[in-house]
Amino acid sequence: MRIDFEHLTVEVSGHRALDDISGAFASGGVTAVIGPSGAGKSTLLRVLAGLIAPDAGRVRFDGADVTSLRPEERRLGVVFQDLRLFDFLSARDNVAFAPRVARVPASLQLERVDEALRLVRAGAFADRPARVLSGGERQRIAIARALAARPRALLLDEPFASLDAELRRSIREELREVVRALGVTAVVITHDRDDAFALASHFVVLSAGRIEQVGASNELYLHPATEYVATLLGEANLVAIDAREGDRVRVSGLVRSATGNGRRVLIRPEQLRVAGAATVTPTDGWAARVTDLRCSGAGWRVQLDAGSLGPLIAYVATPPAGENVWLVPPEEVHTV
Amino acid sequence: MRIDFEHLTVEVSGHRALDDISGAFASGGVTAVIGPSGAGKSTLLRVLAGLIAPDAGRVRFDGADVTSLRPEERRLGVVFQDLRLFDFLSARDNVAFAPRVARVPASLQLERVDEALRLVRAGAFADRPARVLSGGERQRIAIARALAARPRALLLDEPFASLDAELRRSIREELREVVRALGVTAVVITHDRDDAFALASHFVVLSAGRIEQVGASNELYLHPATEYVATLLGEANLVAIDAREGDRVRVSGLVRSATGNGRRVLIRPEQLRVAGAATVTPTDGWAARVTDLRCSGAGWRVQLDAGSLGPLIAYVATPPAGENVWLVPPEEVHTV
Amino acid sequence: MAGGFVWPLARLCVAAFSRGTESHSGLYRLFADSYARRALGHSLALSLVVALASVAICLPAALSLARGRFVGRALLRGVFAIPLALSGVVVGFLAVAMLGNAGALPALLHTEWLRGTAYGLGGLGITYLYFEIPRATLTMEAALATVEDGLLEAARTLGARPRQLVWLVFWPLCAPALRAAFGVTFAASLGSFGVALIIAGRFPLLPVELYRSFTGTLDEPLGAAMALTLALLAIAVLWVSGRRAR
Amino acid sequence: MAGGFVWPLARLCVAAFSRGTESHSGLYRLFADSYARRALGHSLALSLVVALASVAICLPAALSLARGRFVGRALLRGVFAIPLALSGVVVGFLAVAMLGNAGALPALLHTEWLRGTAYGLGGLGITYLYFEIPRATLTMEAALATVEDGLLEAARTLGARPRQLVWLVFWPLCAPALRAAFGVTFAASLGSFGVALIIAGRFPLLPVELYRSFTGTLDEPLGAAMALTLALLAIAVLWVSGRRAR
Repeated sequence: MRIDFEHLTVEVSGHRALDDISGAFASGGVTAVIGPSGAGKSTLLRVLAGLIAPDAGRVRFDGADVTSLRPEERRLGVVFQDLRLFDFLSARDNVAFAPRVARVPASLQLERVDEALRLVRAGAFADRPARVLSGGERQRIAIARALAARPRALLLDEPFASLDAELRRSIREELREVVRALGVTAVVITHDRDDAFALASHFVVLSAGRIEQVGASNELYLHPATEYVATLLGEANLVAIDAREGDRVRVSGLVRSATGNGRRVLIRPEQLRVAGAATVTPTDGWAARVTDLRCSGAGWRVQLDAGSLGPLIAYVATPPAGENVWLVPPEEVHTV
Repeated sequence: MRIDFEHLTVEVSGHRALDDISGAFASGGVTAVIGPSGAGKSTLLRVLAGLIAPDAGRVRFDGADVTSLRPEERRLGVVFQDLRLFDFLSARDNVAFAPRVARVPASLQLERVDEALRLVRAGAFADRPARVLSGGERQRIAIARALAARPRALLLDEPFASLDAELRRSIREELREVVRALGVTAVVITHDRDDAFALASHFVVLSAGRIEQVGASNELYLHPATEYVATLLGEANLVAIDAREGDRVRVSGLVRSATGNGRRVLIRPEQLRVAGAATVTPTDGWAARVTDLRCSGAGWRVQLDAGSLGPLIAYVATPPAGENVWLVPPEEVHTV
Repeated sequence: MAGGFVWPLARLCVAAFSRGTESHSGLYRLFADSYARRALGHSLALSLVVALASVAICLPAALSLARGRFVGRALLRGVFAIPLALSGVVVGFLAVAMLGNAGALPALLHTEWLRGTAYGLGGLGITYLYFEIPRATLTMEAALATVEDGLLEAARTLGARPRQLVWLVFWPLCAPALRAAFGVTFAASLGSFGVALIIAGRFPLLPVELYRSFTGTLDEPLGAAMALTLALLAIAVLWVSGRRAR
Repeated sequence: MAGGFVWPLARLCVAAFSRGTESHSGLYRLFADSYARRALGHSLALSLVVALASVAICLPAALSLARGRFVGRALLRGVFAIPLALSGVVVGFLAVAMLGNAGALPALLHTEWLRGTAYGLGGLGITYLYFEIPRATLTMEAALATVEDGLLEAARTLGARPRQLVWLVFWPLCAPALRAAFGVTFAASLGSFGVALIIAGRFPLLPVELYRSFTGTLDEPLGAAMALTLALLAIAVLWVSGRRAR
């Protein structure tokens, strides 16, 4: 199901939590809504779910205006940040809640509940009371409960906020598989870029109630519209441009073709090639000195001092041999 | 200060939380003790801090036996997982606790407290009651409180467990800087490899109360002794060896020099070069098909199907052009 | 040490089953004698009515105290705490002053029918409510803290219609609170002595009869039986309601 | 609605300042009349001693209940809850049965000096302790849940010696609990009527004198003054101790 929102405005005690924003979530796609706390992410989710009526604007599901529809009529699956399990029920009865209130026939109920439990691998603890489950188990049951509603779209609000790093990684991958397998439209609210990249192919970046940028995750990663988006989505080397001629820029002696109209070049750490002193001639790269080198658990993270360019970061697969290196930026760079 | 522990054994209700382990934490170094929950990490920390008396074994600080010293006599700075701030005091008085009980003269107290607050950038909220602080502020105060004791070593037990991903990253970097600037011996207990790599240069891997492997972080990352360590420290492609001749192994048609004596080759995702179909001849690489490609926020994560080798993962700086690619493993590989 | 707290009760049991100078045990006579039985019945009926009324009346008050965000919430809570701080005998005094023959309430409202209600079952009920409503409200409020709007929202997103919300979510969440409030209120009413002694002139109530068994008849086995009955009923009700007294 | 709960108290104030048929207000006479003043003094002294004793005795019990991990903890808590469920008149009955002229305790211990203590200040104190110790223990236990071993450990790693632990960490953590327990115990003792009426034969106590002002002297202003004093003292003590009554 495609979700459109048009000119949404929500005021909370005089402050505009959402400020006339419009956009869409593609049918069958997974979109992450990213931004810092207070950007309006949760407000957007609550408007989509019908839990807040917007002060202005419309929400459409597959083109149909649902702005005045109550939450129970929207057929969405919502996974809340605080999970909101019914602690007085068993895990299974939590999952069965939606089929039950929808008065699905008992045998079909059983089938749907079992399917949802199987999808999140929650069979083993399904018959325990919800209140005794561990953090990871509660997370799984919250997802299963939303899935058992056979929702037209999934809305997830910081779904892993309460999990530790290891569990977060594994449940995130599981959720990714489930959502792809079901082909359900999903919107993930998060302030964590790892969550966003791991789950979603499209991003909506919110900031102070307004949309900062929208697009495919790799597009936003490599071609952010603003410095804010550039640093939000990953470590960023931002280097001042010396001169610009058309679509070519000169940075500290090197000329590169450039996209964007900014005054600073964005070079992602993995785009910066680190070469030994012998392999590059001075016109191909910048001289730099390694100031810190550490194994990052996904290659090496090199901290460099490149003189007037300032400190730079590079990610490399093998650590550089000496202290003095050449840095080679990519052929095409993006400016912000 | 150098910390040695020798033949430590701790039994908790019949179960060996620590099972005759020995090792050392180098003076001025930052060491991470990594392992899953229940591996004995916290027990080790509590023994070092003097909060548990070991059933057998000794602890030495700079060679001196401190096994029977009480916690208050060990002069360590401990940051607990649950922080354990004194909520009935102000943030500043929390930090002043150690100088106060040590009966440091008032003017010197003030100086040490201010210095500790400055190190963790906590000046702005130092005079608020501890109970009203946010998660990140509490974390900073807990670190400052430990630093103000002028400890001979810092022990940190999952120090960022209660922080969200973004805050975790920034406080982690700050802590790294503080610890390096002070040159204090530090031991970080964690189950999260990102924390471990970000903070520590040496790792002690614990598993079920025993030491699995010890060494520099990059050494353990590239040359793990066991499959367990290999997967604990990062994503790992593990490929079965076809044949071994001396220190050379053959894997699916390619011959590589190999370290380790295992039956499987470990190739880290960033070690696997992904080349377009035209650039490599069949004897240089393995043919593979891209099954999933996503921007990871630090380059691209490529999921590959390499036929009989099974599914593989590669991290690359630029995404491969087509679906069919060649995979080139590094010249030297490690086996586990 | 704990034994010291239980032993008197054991003694009470023995005394209640003893015959003293009579031909039957105190416990037997409590249930056989129509006057004593009436006192027990009155006490039970009064406690039941007061507890049910308190719970019913205080549910909205407790909900708004627990979940509302209004000015003066702390003040309201403070006001509700006042009657609980008062000794039963003070409340009894207030009851007579307000509802007695020269009471202020009948005078204020210019009604004759309230006059002297203090001495009847109705006045007793109203007086009990004066401190049982706050007690029930504050007890319930603490338990209602678990009724989060979030759970109701979650249920709505899962498709629950208003009536389903009430029965499938709100009720299961409130039930322990209601039970606790009922238990505390019932036990307190049952044992209430100060008010009963001052007001209950026209009909027997168990705590008052127990008191009279000392000062008047000196019938220890019957007194023990009444004391035991009061004690066991209060303990049982609190036990079942999952709430301990304070 | 809240007004309905405060209005009777306002009426009480007016009545306490009125003169009735006497030449002075009830409040003036309460403090001028040596008998009434003695009743007030007795009540205050008894409540103070009982509250202090309860708090002192129950601190170790509450600590072990709140933080201990021993078998029978739930049982012990249950036993402690029993006296709180009992009506004052039942406890009074128990006191006479145990400590009266034919009491079980003197008989058991073969001592003469305990015999009849039920009717003296000592017996009254012991009886009050019977339900105030559990009350103080359970009140304190709830508040002591915040005294974590973790904080003591943290303080030790920061170099705190045992005495510093007690004064800098343990005491600040316990103080609110001790204050709460004191307040609840003091207020409850002050207003306790059932036990006082049954036992306090030989000396005046304020709740009993208040009762007698109805049944005997019919001196409404003095009664109102006593009721007001009891009410305000209880409210004030609970307020200061930061604890509301249940």
